[in-house]
Amino acid sequence: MPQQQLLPIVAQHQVAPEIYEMILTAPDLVQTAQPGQFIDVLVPDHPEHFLRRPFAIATCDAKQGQISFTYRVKGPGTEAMVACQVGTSLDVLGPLGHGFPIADVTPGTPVLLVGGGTGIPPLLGLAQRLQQQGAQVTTVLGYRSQAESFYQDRFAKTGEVCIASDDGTLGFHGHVGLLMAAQLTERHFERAFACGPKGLLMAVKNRYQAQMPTYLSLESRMACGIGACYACVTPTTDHELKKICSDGPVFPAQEVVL
Amino acid sequence: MPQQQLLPIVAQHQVAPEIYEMILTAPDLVQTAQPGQFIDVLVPDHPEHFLRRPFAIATCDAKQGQISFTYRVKGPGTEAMVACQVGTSLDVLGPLGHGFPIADVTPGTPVLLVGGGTGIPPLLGLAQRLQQQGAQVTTVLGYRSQAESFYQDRFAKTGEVCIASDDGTLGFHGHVGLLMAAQLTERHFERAFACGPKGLLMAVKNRYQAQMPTYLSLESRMACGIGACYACVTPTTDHELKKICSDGPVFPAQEVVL
Amino acid sequence: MPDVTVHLPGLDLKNPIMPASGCFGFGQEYSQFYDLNQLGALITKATTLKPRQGNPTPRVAETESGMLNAIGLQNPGVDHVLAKELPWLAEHYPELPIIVNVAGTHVDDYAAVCAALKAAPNVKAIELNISCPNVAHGGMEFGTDPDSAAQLTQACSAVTDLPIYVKLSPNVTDIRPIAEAVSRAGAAGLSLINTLVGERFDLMTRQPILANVTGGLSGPAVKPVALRLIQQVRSVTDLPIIGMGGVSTADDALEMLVAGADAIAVGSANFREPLACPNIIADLPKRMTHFHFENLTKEIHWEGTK
Amino acid sequence: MPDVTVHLPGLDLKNPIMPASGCFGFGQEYSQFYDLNQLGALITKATTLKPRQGNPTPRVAETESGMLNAIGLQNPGVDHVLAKELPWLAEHYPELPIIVNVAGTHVDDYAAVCAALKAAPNVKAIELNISCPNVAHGGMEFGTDPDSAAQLTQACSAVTDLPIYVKLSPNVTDIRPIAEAVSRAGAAGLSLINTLVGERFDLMTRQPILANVTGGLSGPAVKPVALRLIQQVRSVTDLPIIGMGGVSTADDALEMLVAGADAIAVGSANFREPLACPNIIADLPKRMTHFHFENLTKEIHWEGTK
Ligand SMILES: Cc1cc2nc3c(=O)[nH]c(=O)nc-3n(C[C@H](O)[C@H](O)[C@H](O)COP(=O)(O)OP(=O)(O)OC[C@H]3O[C@@H](n4cnc5c(N)ncnc54)[C@H](O)[C@@H]3O)c2cc1C
Ligand SMILES: Cc1cc2nc3c(=O)[nH]c(=O)nc-3n(C[C@H](O)[C@H](O)[C@H](O)COP(=O)(O)OP(=O)(O)OC[C@H]3O[C@@H](n4cnc5c(N)ncnc54)[C@H](O)[C@@H]3O)c2cc1C
Ligand SMILES: Cc1cc2nc3c(=O)[nH]c(=O)nc-3n(C[C@H](O)[C@H](O)[C@H](O)COP(=O)(O)O)c2cc1C
Ligand SMILES: Cc1cc2nc3c(=O)[nH]c(=O)nc-3n(C[C@H](O)[C@H](O)[C@H](O)COP(=O)(O)O)c2cc1C
Ligand code: FES
Ligand code: FES
Repeated sequence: MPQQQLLPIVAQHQVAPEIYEMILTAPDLVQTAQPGQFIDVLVPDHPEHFLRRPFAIATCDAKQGQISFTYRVKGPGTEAMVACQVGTSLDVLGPLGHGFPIADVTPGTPVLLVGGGTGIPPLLGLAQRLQQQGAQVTTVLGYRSQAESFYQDRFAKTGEVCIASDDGTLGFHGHVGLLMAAQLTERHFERAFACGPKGLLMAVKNRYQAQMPTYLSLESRMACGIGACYACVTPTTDHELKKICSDGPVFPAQEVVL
Repeated sequence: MPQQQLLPIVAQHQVAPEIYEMILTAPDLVQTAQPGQFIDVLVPDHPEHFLRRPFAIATCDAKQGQISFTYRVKGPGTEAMVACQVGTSLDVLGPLGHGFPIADVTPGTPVLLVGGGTGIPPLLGLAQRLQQQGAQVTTVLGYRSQAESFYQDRFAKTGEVCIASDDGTLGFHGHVGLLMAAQLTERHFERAFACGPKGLLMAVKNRYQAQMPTYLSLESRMACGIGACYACVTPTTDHELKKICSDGPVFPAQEVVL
Repeated sequence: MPDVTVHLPGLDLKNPIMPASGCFGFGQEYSQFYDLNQLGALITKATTLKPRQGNPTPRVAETESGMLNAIGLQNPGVDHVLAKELPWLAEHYPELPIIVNVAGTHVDDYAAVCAALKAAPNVKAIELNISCPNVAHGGMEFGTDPDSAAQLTQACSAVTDLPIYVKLSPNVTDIRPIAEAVSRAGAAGLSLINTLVGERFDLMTRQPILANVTGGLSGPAVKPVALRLIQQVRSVTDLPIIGMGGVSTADDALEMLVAGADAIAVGSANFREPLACPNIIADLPKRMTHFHFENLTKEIHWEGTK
Repeated sequence: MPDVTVHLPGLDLKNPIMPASGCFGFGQEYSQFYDLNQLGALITKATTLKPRQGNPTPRVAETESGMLNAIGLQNPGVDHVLAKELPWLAEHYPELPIIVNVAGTHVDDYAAVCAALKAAPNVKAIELNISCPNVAHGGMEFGTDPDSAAQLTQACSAVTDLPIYVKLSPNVTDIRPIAEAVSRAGAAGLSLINTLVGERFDLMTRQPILANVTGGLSGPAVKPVALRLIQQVRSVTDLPIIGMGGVSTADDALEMLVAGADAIAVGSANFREPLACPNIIADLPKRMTHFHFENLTKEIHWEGTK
């Protein structure tokens, strides 16, 4: 059940050029939020930025009662968010949507996570949860460059990490699709999860959907964030439309047309 | 010459229900600002409040390099200003317009100041300056009620003060026009200055404009605040239009039609 | 305590506030946030004869103090609405008056939807959408021509006993002849405004943000235009007006009622603030007291419109 | 360094930014804040044949992310403009191209002002205001009817060699026929948009805030409508377009240029930020670099308009 809450900002710091991590006190959210769910954030002090901004929940710290999300400064709304002060609060709707289905992942299961850019943060929480469940986590991360990379160290604690960068300054030279083709064809996984740009999702879908349960987290411009406005639909393979905000954002790869 | 400046807020406190005083560090403004001039303030953190808000400069403290203004919470803009924190800054245009002409007021000259409501604050700076020049200052102040009164003590330090309240809870029972008729007809003044609601300005104009130089400070909804948009005009007795922001806001009473 | 009830053809409302069409689905989503019984009424998403897929995405973009949408009338079709959506509302909120927003492309399919809605007892009125700017044949042609608007209104009134509120387009040189034409043709009331046509571009791609290129502008940005059109329409007709366009607060609602509206629909504000409607409903009596309103009858309309 | 120059009929501009008519007087006031030589050009307040007093006050009201004005064409008349305002500009800013906004009530007085302006060598173009929504005979009739608009354009072109930019009204069902008509009638360019008609009410008095009841809406709120109309007009004509409506930043200006404008006028933003124009001019090359624009030729117009 989504709630509207004012969540105090505990910390905010830059993790890469133009990319910031925000930590919020959210004792209720940590109880129920699943990796892959998102929150819809009102930009404070800017009523002229009329719509909320959706961000994937990155990590949930149940002990501290804190959630984090990580965002790229893209337009005026995220620009304004950089100025938010610790101690002030964000007006947040959440948890929204359906996360990655992991309840049935059994200990020892080899799982693959593939993320790129701002699709990486939600995979961190996912990797942590899968590790807790005893899964054997391999993560493929794609960055523009070494300078714009972040969170490798944190993923390293959850299992094996393969890294690609567009310009070759970090790890494999090329996008994650090429990395998977070059390094992972021999590897056995039983489930795949992906979040990132369309090209990355296509690569994961094409490579794995026939082999194993494969889940993709989609994005779309949203208005309501809860399924009421039909703004965020995605076509499905059976010629229907699903709402990314409320039917997703995570979908079985075979269900959606990218 | 008006300037645009970011002026730090030194203090803000409530002086009566719905009425707040704001003190700004303004070392440049205090050099040149004249009683009766005004500033045009951008409401911080609310880009949707598109226009600036004009406020009369109340007092100028040349030693401290501070100016003050006093405002009534009327609509969403002034509502938002109440939340402004000490240490943040206001984007201000000023000093704007022409103030009360007092350069030629000689020591000992008996002058009358008449103010009502939020027309009172600018008279405080005027009274202080006139007192410094050695004038003999009498001020008539009109309030809604005792509960909504403010600044009597400060005016008391500048000379004689006569007070009226609409509901009779403070001083004379009735508006300042009636007070003047009841108590001041025998008194001799050589110059009159007024700021307040239209009825007050009419009363002062009608009573004094034929007898002595009489000056009224007018208000009007403004857009540019500097004479460029023709929003704020007032008709003159010779059938012209003058701009309140740049030709005024202080006008000789005989010049304007109220 | 000021009296917030309003009484319009087919609609005895405990307060004048209802969610606007297309901004509240068929109610289920927002019922997660509050009890919809608080609402005066509820206007549904546009309903067409057959299911419609709507426009490609992106379908929304932000603008200063507003938003653009080009949903394109996606909806499950009247059969599904009758089978699922309206019964869900009847089951959970039996007392809540429902207004179904009806859209189409020809007189016939509009009329067929109107006729079909007889089957749903909780539907108390029809809002005839002759002003959707976002589909090539979304009724906007009806909304810009008095004669077509009148013909459509007449055809729909002929097949239903439900009062018909015709929803007018703001994208016209003069709205008054259209209001007068549908009034003569049997409209029980009017709804205004639908969205203004606008668009945005992405500077990185140099392409329109909306896949449909143009979209409908709504939100606080359009409020002054809505107030003007409501006042102008009020000056030529006595028909009840459901006013909308940029209302997010009780003060906005009161301003629109003064301009000549008789009830208020709240659209995009729901997206920003899911509790927009209940917040307005809670504030309304307080703000009425503050501004000395005793009730919300026609007495409060600005006398210049009379 | 990207190239910010633009070359339009009569106007060789070092950058595309100019203050919009009515928001900058005749330049003197803002020259207190900065050197007007920074501007690409300057559009004056509307000038009529005889001095005009305009509307009663209040003449302005605020709206969310915008404002309403009903100045009503107050101006000192063309004789005074020729005797005082234009010579002041010529003396202080001899290189600054001036565009005089011309308003009137009949073809004759419009034409008389256009003819009179020959006397001022710093006037490089005329902006023909056929779209003032704030006076009963402020040209708005010309702006809503293609034939009248064309007649007026032709009559004015006949009496002057200056290029005429016809300023179009957004308050129409379809702007394209009007753009096409004035184009055929000899317009050298187009200016759009003028203000949208709107109004506000004061809840305490229950009266309209503006003495004129309605006023013209401008500011960021109208930007998406301006972008749409510019794009629509661009799709039917190759005439240069001076785009305006809600521009406050360099990004806004670029978005409008992509939509199909060739130069940009900045109106209400001056009131909020007196340095709006020089700020935009300073930011423009940086933002062009950021978004990979090399110049501001027709190449940057969205190809959908071509
Ligand atoms: C389910 C979901 C999860 C997301 N998670 C993240 C995340 O974890 N980290 C992150 O950096 N970004 C994430 N995004 C994208 C993020 O919402 C946008 O980048 C952000 O809203 C841009 O806001 P802005 O103010 O910078 O840009 P503006 O251009 O000012 O945004 C204007 C409007 O457009 C919407 N918008 C603009 N770009 C996008 C986009 N690419 N996708 C969706 N809406 C957009 C905004 O939400 C807003 O309503 C997510 C999007 C979705 C749908
Ligand atoms: C020269 C001058 C000096 C002033 N000095 C003072 C002062 O010292 N103290 C004080 O309390 N008030 C003063 N006022 C009035 C003050 O500007 C308004 O009360 C204030 O702008 C209202 O803003 P708001 O956000 O509360 O109301 P809103 O309704 O949100 O204001 C919306 C717009 O209308 C304008 N506006 C609204 N009411 C008025 C009004 N009565 N007069 C002028 N503009 C208005 C605002 O400036 C703003 O642009 C002065 C006005 C002028 C013209
Ligand atoms: C996302 C969205 C979808 C809409 N869908 C419809 C619709 O299906 N039928 C209709 O008549 N109006 C529709 N509208 C218009 C609204 O009902 C309303 O007239 C308009 O948005 C102005 O009100 P607002 O400013 O409060 O949003 C839609 C508006 C939005 C924002
Ligand atoms: C106070 C004011 C006065 C205006 N006067 C005129 C005018 O005299 N002639 C004219 O053609 N447009 C006039 N306009 C319209 C502007 O030139 C411009 O078209 C409109 O405001 C949209 O631009 P903006 O959103 O940048 O303000 C005026 C606008 C304002 C706000
Ligand atoms: S954003 Fe409204 S339905 Fe998904
Ligand atoms: S406010 Fe613009 S001229 Fe006075």
